[in-house]
Amino acid sequence: MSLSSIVAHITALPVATPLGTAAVLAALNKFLPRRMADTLAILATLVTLFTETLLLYSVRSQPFVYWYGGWAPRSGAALGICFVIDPLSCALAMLISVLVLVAFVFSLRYFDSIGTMFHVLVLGFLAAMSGFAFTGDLFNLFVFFELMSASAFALCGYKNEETTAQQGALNFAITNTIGAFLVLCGIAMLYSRTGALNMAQIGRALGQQSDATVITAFVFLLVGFYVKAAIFPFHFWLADAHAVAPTPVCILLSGIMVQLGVYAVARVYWAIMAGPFAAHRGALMSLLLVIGTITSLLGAIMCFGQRHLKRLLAFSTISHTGLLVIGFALLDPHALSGVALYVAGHGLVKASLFIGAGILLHRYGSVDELELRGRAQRHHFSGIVFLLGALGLAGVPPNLTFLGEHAIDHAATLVHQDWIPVIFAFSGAITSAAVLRVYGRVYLGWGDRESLRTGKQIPEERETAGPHHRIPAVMILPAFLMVIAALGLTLTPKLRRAAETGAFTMADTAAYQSRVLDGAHLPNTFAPPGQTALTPTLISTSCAIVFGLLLAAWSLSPLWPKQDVIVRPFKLVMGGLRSLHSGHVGDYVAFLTLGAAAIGIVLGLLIRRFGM
Amino acid sequence: MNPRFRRYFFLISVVAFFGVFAWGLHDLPPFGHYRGPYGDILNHVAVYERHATDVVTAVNFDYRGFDTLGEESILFMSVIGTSLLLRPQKKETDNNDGKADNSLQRDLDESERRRAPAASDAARVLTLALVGPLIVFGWYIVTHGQLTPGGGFQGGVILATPPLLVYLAGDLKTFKRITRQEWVEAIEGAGIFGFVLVGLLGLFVGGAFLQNLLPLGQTGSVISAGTVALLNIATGLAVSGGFVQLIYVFLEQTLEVKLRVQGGK
Amino acid sequence: MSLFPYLVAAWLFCIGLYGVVTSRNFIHLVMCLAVVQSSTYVLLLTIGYRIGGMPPVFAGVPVGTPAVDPVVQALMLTDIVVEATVVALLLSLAVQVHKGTGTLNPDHLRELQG
Amino acid sequence: MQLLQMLILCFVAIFGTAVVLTRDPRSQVIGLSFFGLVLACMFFIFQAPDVGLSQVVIGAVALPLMFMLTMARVRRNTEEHEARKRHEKKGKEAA
Repeated sequence: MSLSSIVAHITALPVATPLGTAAVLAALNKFLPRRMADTLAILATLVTLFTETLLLYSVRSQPFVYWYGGWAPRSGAALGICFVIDPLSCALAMLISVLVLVAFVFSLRYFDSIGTMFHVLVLGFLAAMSGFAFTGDLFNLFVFFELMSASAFALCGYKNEETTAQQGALNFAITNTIGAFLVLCGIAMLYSRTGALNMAQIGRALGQQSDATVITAFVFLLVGFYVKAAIFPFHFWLADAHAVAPTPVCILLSGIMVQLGVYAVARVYWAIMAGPFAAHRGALMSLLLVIGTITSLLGAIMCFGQRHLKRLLAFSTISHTGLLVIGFALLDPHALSGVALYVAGHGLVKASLFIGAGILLHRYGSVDELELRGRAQRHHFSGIVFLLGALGLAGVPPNLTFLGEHAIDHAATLVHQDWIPVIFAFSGAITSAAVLRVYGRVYLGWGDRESLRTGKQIPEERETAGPHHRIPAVMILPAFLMVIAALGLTLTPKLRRAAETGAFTMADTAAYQSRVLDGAHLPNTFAPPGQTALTPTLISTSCAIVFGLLLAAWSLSPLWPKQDVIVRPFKLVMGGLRSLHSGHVGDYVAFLTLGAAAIGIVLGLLIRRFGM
Repeated sequence: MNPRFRRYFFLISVVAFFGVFAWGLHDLPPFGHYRGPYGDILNHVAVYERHATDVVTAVNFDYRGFDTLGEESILFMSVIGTSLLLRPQKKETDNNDGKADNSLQRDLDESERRRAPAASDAARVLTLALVGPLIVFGWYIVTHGQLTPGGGFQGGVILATPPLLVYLAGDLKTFKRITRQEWVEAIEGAGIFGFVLVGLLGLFVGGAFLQNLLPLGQTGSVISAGTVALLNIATGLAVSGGFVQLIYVFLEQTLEVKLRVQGGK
Repeated sequence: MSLFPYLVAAWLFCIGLYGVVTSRNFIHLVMCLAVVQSSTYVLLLTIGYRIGGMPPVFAGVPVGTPAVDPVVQALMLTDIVVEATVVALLLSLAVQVHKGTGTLNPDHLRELQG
Repeated sequence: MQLLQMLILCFVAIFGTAVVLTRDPRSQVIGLSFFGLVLACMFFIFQAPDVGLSQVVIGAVALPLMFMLTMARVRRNTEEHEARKRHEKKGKEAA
């Protein structure tokens, strides 16, 4: 027996282990001491991570398909549910496990003991995200989507003393539930057309036909998943939810859950829609490029206008997810490999930045930039997280984000979209400027207390118990390890190559379909070798960090215009953007409806009327 | 946005959205002409392969059993989530000392007592008499899932109703005793764990997670369809535990005073 | 005529959304979400229906008799569970919001603006 | 047969609309439980007894129950707020 045939047997473990452990923890809720629950939860996460590492190792040359209940397809028709294990899904699942591990380690010092419920929910979240990454069945994707939502809603409202947390969670829950219904409608339409739920089978049954049903179904799936990914105009819930969730939950929401929405659309596109949209790539590409660009710019501008640290980071997540959509919009495997690298780099960096915010909350009882001014002057050590994080957000080499951006830039020049590096530079500059400004004000005591009255001030209570005069190692260490990993992984040889292999394998629709439906043993698809110029990306990222530094310095200097003398148009724009983010769930749902309708109409018109 | 503007803004959007939806629907196969193949294949093979006469149950617990594991986990997570969200806040538990608060408490108890009339004896007897049949019926639905409509989920919900009846009969003490959190949580966890365990046994015995590992039995008998029956029972446990806890958590919200007073004596 | 059942699904989706957007009470809003969800029931049920088909239960009926699609019914069972759980979570969040602010009207909650 | 199906679909549409347009949650929850029953009928008419059974136990019983309990809790909250206010007043007067 070869290694891969042994490893195939453990495919179910990334879902079964966390769920089984969660069940045990819930059943023994009242009897288990806190430390025991911590240990069990961390052990389960480690087992999951180890399994996924083995899986990744075994698919380095050839992906495999795992059928639950042993129901292999018959003459091209799937009867059961399958997991498709390929390099990219394994790597994604590993990233998920790593972040969950970090969340558990961080929460070792978490406040009031409420039994094991926190652990149970996070383990459920882990199982949902792993299943979401692996599954090859459209309805199963929906089930894990909902499982992810159910755990995330509860985790988000964890601090039930704070009314803002409850409101944020409520907005999150309502918009995401409507997104889930849209996904389900899309699935129903595809099922009615093809009589299949397996993605490969749907893709094969659709072939090249792209009629109204297929387009609408794809629009519904896209919108549903992009609600989760917080893409404009569906992004409103994210800042509300992330600003108020407990820090370990923020790590998971911002670090990986949001990006899974982008992943789901990419998976659906390459497994199902690559055929129907083969003749209409131009239409889809222009639509998604526009959406991604708006999201990215909007997120960056809103990010800079915040004083609440977690809300600031949340808007930065929106901005970077927009960049991911731009990468995906190129519909090219090179760009997809870039997106994968960018997800990893951003996940690690953003998680450590949230930990940085959590440390400030632990140490000084606040995450308000102005209140914190100069208070951390003697703790430069933890400030390094913010510095390195800002470099990561700007994509400065040797960060993983730099590698990702490079691959995306390369793909962009192939299709003559040369403006994309500019967007990357802009978003990188603004978001890193915001983080650098926080560093300058909090750790160096620069700037004054008055210059940033605009942002929302949300009271936030301490989350941690115990002595507050020092920072526990379980908080600071993971943050450092992650920012260093984001730097160090870039230096591992062949990482770029491995990502390309993963992306080309995922994007090889025909091979995917025959692997799943015909049981064919096909090796990974390898990218054609070739060197690409680093120059555009180097220029873009150095612009980003230089402008970021300048902007941060300017905003902390006395030269920064006071609120009342800000130029009128800018004030109007900012005011308008702010009032859009009203915190009113009715507005959010109205925008969701408008967005879904607009995307449907634009895509339909582009394809039907203009023949793109 | 003010409410008026929001309404008009939404109405315009939703008309467009309806248009997109309808445009997508008009290309669907006409109503009443299901074309298959997924459902038709299963309708043909499920009875022979699984010895289950209810194909829906065979799909839920065998062909697409993994979905059901996810579905039960959704229920499980949201029950845990609900009890997490509705756990007593600090300020609610802290205000029991001090004279003023005590008289406040008395006031609240008084209004509570005025609102909830005691159940009459006849109503109590009738309600409690339903408990036994309901348990039998719920169990029947759970165990006959593979034969007739119904199964672990529907039966599980029915099995969750007797504690509610006990409460309706006005017997708070018994209600509290049979809905002890430890037990309810244990039943719920056992259900989910049982599901995972059956799946893992399938992995070790049969070769794939959730693979059938029992003899299929005689088509049409209660003990048939292999693991389907086991998974039905596990689901029944998880669902009944989950719903009892859900009802308990919500009831507790309205009855905080009552339970606190009775528990204190 | 063959489009009518599907349009009912689309109608329920839209009217439910209307309720969600214009709602002045979170409990009302959650019930409107339940209506949106019922649209998915109608859609799933009608796409799997076959005129003259019997239920996919072959107790006392020979296999091979035309029957409606069992798969959509399995999906709907999942869908119903999802509904119950989402409603439970949303209601508990609404209760907490009311505990903290004393109101259930989204128009009165403006702490998250900007 | 066809007619019956169209009829029940019309009912579903009408009841759904009514549930949305009823603004008072207390009457709405009754509407919702009727809507649940109509949906269950629809499932039986469309040959889905399994789903119909679940819908009866969930849509017509469990959901309305949760809604009613929530509303009872909300009412209690309001009373508690008012009682607390009255007490503060009394305390001030006594002082």
